[in-house]
Amino acid sequence: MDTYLNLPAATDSDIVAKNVNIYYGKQQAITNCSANFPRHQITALIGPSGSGKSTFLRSINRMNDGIARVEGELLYQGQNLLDSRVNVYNLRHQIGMLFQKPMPFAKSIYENLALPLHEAGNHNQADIAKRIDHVLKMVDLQHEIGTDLNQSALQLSGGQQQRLCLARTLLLEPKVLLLDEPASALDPISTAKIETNLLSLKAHCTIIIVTHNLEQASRISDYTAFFYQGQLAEFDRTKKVFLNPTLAMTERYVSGDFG
Amino acid sequence: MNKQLFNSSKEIRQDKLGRLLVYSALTVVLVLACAMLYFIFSKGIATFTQDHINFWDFLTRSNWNTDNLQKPDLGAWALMVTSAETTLLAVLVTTPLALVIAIYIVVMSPKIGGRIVQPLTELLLGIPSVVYGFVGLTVLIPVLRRWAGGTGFGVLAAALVLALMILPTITSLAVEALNGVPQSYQTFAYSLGCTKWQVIVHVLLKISAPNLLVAVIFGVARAFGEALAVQMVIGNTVQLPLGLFTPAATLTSKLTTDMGNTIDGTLASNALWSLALLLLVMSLIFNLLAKLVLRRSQSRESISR
Amino acid sequence: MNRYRVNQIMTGVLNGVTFLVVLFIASFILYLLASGMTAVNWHFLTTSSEVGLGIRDQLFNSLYLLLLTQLISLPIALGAAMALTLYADSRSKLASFAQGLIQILSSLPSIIVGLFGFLILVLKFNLGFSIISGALALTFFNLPILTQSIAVSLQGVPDEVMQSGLALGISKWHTITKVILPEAMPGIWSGIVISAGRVFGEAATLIYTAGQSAPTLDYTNWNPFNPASPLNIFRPAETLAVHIWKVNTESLGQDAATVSRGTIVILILVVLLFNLVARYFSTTMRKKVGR
Amino acid sequence: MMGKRSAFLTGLTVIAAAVTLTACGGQSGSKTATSGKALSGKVTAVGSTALQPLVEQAAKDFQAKNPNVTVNVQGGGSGTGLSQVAQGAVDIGNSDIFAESKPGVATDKITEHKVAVIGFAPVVNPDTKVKKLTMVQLQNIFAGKVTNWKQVGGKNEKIVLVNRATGSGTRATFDDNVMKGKKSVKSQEQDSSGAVQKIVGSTPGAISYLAFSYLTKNLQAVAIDGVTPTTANVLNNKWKIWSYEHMYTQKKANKVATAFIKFMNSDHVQGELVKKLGYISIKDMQVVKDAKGNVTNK
Repeated sequence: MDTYLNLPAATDSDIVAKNVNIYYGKQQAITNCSANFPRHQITALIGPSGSGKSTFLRSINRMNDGIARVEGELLYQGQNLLDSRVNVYNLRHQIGMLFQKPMPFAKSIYENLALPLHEAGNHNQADIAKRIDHVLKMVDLQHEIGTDLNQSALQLSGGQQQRLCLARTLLLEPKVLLLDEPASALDPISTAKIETNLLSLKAHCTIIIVTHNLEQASRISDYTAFFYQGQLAEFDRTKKVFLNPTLAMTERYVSGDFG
Repeated sequence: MNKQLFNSSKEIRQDKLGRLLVYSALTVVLVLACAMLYFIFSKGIATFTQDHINFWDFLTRSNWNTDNLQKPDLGAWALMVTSAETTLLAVLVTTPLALVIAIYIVVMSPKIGGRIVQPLTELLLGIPSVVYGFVGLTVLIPVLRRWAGGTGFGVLAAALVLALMILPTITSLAVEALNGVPQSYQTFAYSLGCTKWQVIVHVLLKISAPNLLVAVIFGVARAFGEALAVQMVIGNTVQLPLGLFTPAATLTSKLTTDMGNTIDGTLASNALWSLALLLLVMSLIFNLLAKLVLRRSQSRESISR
Repeated sequence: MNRYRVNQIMTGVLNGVTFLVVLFIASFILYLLASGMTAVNWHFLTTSSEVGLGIRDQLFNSLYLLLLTQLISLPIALGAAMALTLYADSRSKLASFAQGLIQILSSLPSIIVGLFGFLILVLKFNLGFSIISGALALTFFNLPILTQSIAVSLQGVPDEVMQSGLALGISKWHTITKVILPEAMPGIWSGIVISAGRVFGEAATLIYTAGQSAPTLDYTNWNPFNPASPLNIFRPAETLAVHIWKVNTESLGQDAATVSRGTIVILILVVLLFNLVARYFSTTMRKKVGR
Repeated sequence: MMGKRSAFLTGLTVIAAAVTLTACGGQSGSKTATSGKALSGKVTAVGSTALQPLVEQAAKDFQAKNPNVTVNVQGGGSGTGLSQVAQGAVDIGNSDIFAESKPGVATDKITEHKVAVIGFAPVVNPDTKVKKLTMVQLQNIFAGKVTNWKQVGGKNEKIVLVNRATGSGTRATFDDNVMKGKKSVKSQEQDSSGAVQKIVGSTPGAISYLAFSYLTKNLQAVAIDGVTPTTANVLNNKWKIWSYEHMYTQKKANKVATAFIKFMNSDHVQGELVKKLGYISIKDMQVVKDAKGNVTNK
């Protein structure tokens, strides 16, 4: 299969993939994927269902441990994060991830946000309150939920729940943020809010987002990676991919011929 | 360089502790299960290895005579047939009722169903089997006697007592099975103009059929293993149950009746453990059956998808 | 006949049959209660069977045995259920082997569990006819039931909850204990109480392990090592269910029927209480944590 | 949140504690303190359910006299009692039958003590209108040769046999004293006196046999060959269907067990308890029966 990869410099990238192969049992989900994900930029992973983009994304913070076998090298700030000696928990503190379904814990809003901090060893009440306040502001939830942080997180609307989850991920100040179709279950207004949040987060976060929403990819991302049948087919600046893709296949996908 | 990535942390220690705890708990359960299986197996097999009873005779003959040590006449066939017959009858009586109740709880009136019907059926689970036997003896047997003559003791009495005992088991599993059908399927069927009855028959029952079958199999397993209640009403006679009112004996009732009177290590005792082994093999079969049903339905689903 | 007519008839049949069965169960339980109610009074509950016809000691023994059984089996069942649902790959050989074993164990007739307990605990480990023998034998009986019901409750928590916890860098163990377990708690709790009902009514397992005699207890003595103390785990203990069994099989005298009916009433009332408590707790909890 | 984990850990601790206690308890249970004058220790008696009420009551009085002694009385059946005492698993095995008549019991390891006599009577449902039978008739009924009550002078009604469980003490006594080697016809078997009492009392045409102490108003006890089933007739062997209640100890019984057996033969037990609970005192018997069923005068 033809591929066209216009990769940004590895030195400017937080995550560098080198010949990554991923297998579920005997079945290969990702073949020979190499890519650089530039620092403090948003990279969108697009492609039809089953093209392996989610699998690839999950490998970046080792969520595939015990589920899939990942070969090759995934460098995070120069370190191969696939190294078996890597402490996945420390890794996940630095590389956060948000999933498709809003999944707040069945607890109060406060507990949802305080738990990760407690678990990370932060027991300073004042500091916790400050951080919670800060992240709620970042995701624009504060004026919506008011001051009552003791209400159940499950009572929030779907969009609010997802932004709460985003806030929860941001608490630990990750350097890299992985998002797996974070807005696919949300209404357009909530989606827009999340997108706004992401654009402002770019200042101190490297963001990689899997999305089926091509408009979303074109709206917010700086780079776009097109996955097809387990391979990274095209990687380029978003504008280039959407306006003038190199491969015919990419062209067909972004113009909506298949997907 | 990001040295921190390689540092150990309390999370790693917590995980080690957690894995240790849960796997040791699982080990305890498995060791226990294996110990019991081994125990029953080794004792049950002694009848054939130590006392040289012909295995085939044991399965096919219908007498139970351990007094004559020179030529013991031992056979579990009648016991097995009776166990199967009582269980089958009980399940035949209970399954339709349990299904109706489950449908009522899930579809007709979840509110009354959840608040009254289900708790009431589950209450039956907590009543000890002695009590079922007691009521069977004092209420059911006289009724059967008046109705059909004879003594009243026999297969039918046992089956009816069992039917009541397994009602909660099948009902609650059936409720679970029906609840397992996504609500959206129902909504979709209603939106096509289906009536409630059509939704029940063509959507709910059809989709949950394998799980309902599993519910019945578990009911069968419970009925098969029940001892005290059956023993009180079945009449305890080792013979082939030719009619519904023939006194008979099941594997478990024989086991319960005789166990205290045998000497550990003698043929009479070993033969009873062989019955326990038979019971074990039967529950193994029920189990495999349930698994098979589920697996087949799953593979069919995945093909149709 | 059109389908609307069919629908009308069939829903009528469904409602009717349900009503009849419910009526039957209710009258069965009411019959048990009514026929024994006359035997139940304060005296019946507070005297020892050794001096009068009371069941004070049996009631205490039942509750104490239940408590010990659940204390022993709960942590093990919880751990085993976690191992099966949250640790082992559900398709793996180990998991399906373990599940099969547990399933078989749960369908063993209780008399076999009792005899196993007798030969192993009472004789081999020399624990004698005692509460601890009884509690351990009941644990054998209870473990598979409890493990299965806890496993079902844990499976009810969406997988994504675990994912979210792990992605936040929370250890798997703490994700389980602090997030998944609280969320599964309503289901676990009702599983515990339903299994408690079965344990409470279990007789066959106990006849050969905890024994059938209820020595008079001294309720002022709370030293667990004193033989007369109710807390002593090495004394024999007859429970309510065993008492019913014994009274019905070997008891002398005209009072046997009254005693057994009265005991049945108490037993049913306690089980009923368990069910109500379970329902109350799980609904209030579900309100708090339900998804 | 911490509560959950601590509950879990507490649970584990409890198990550990239970195991530790168990280990200790096992030792203290088997050891019998012999120092000092006061008798102390623990005795476990297992077996016959027919003898259980007597031993339980005696044990209570014995403990009242010896506060440091625990006597633990359990049922389980004569077979259990015999095999466990022969294996040394318990101190005393209660049995309705001679150990010699049970194959598989190591009789050389145990010592027999007779503690009471039980008389058994055939019982029928009163509606059969039968009050007396001959021994041969009784045999024929249980052998299945007589199947209707009118054949033995009763109502025209089918006979419903209720036998006792094979191997039980009561069945052995009945087989030895009534059937005398004849084979019983296949019939319903019950393993407890309570069940037999209920079944015969409520089933028209039913016949079975029960210890004297289980006879009630709704059952008709049957006279045999003109002899009525009474204690007085048992004493001189006019009434043939009776058996000893035995308590077997190990050859080298411990002090407490020996003392308890001695207590069982004391005037308090033989004179008062035995009668109060419906047994017959061993001391009142005018005859002796051996394991083979031969009766001689005392």
